[in-house]
Amino acid sequence: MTTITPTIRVQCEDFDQQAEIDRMTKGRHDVGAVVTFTGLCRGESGRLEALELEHYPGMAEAEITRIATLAIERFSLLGLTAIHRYGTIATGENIVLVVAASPHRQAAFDGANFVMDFLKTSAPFWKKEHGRDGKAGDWISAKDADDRARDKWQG
Amino acid sequence: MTTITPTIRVQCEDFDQQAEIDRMTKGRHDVGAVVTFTGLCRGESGRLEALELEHYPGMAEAEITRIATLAIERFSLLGLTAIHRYGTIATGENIVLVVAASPHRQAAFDGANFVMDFLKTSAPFWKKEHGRDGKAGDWISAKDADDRARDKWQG
Amino acid sequence: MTKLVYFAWVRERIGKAEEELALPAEVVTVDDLLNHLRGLGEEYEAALQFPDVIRVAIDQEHVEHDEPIAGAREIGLFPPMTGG
Amino acid sequence: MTKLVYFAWVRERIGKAEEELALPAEVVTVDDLLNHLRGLGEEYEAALQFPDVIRVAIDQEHVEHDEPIAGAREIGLFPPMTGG
Repeated sequence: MTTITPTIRVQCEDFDQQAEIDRMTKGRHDVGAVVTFTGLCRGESGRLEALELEHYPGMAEAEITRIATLAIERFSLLGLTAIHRYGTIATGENIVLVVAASPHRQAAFDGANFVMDFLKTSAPFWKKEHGRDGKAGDWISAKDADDRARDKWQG
Repeated sequence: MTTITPTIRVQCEDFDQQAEIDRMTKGRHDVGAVVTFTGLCRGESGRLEALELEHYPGMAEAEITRIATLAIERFSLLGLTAIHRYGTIATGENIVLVVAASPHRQAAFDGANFVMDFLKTSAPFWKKEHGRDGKAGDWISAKDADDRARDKWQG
Repeated sequence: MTKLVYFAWVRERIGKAEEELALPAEVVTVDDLLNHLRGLGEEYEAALQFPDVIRVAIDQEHVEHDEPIAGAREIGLFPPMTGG
Repeated sequence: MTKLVYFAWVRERIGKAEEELALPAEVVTVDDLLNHLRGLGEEYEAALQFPDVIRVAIDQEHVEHDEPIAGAREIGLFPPMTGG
């Protein structure tokens, strides 16, 4: 049974990777590996100005917590932090952060990767494009590739 | 042909993950994913006080550069930084950092993971244990598991 | 009364973020609910014309379309997620 | 003269970090070199008694034990690496 509680935040403001790494590792001597994943807003070759991120308040936190708890148990992680931003996020800015700590390197890599794959397909967030032309564009479509990435963790 | 040059440092002093992430992403809009791996000195349940890290100056930098360049080409990375410390490193302190940037998440995960697996088995560093009892202990033995982790990238 | 909440293009097409509806007794499953809503007006039809792509949460947990909705306090309807 | 450099327990057992040696003409490959060094004294024998585990770099690049050493400026001998 795990006694590790994930740290989950859904917030408008940016995050600081260093602060999150430090929070997970300072003062302890059992962590051998920390992997962070940062997702950023790409400009799509200059076409995009920003992404608007909508979320389902309450459910977003609950769903990410569920995914993070699965990852802690599956990979015996020593710590797991996931932060997802919402609101308008300009190109080049951070969108999401996952930090996973473990005694050994592969579990830390797998834990962060697992959380990202499930977060993509089941955390209730939606992205709408805002173009450089000043117009609100389309909602981004879900990708089959993301479903396939999630399915690699089956079995 | 790649035009991305890796940033490689072999140094005594600690590193700052945030500064290395920022250096790789600030002012650009094509990075969608950044993965960092930090390896830390574990206390082995209180047995260890520190690790002494010896390296082969010159060859260490050359070998990490070779590995990093392979990763950039294989995973079409937008940036790759690897920093390895040497000298006496107390438990809980950082030993190694790898940062990989890519448009998409799996390449960033794979790039950082690949560099760590090869760095473990071919970068000329050696670890000697220093116990809490004040005695210099044994040189750490290479692990078969590290060779197997490297071999997963074959073919 | 059941609270319905809408997100992303489902919200935009229906034209509101949430509403409280009294659902008839024959609306038993999520499928029934989607069919019922499509009869409420062209904005609902525009939002839900391809019900297979609509994702549904009951009390903030994902459910399949054959799930009964009895006892639901809040039902969310939305497109496939695109976070991360 | 060829420069030899030693690391970790190879260095500790030989008792020095580097040295310059004049190698006889019959020392052609890395294998030959390891055998030659083992004849130089018990500290070399202690360091190199299991030659298969010794890793070798010529001019700071990894090589196999059947590699010729002709032209080498610097040859490094060390245990399997344990960095990262």
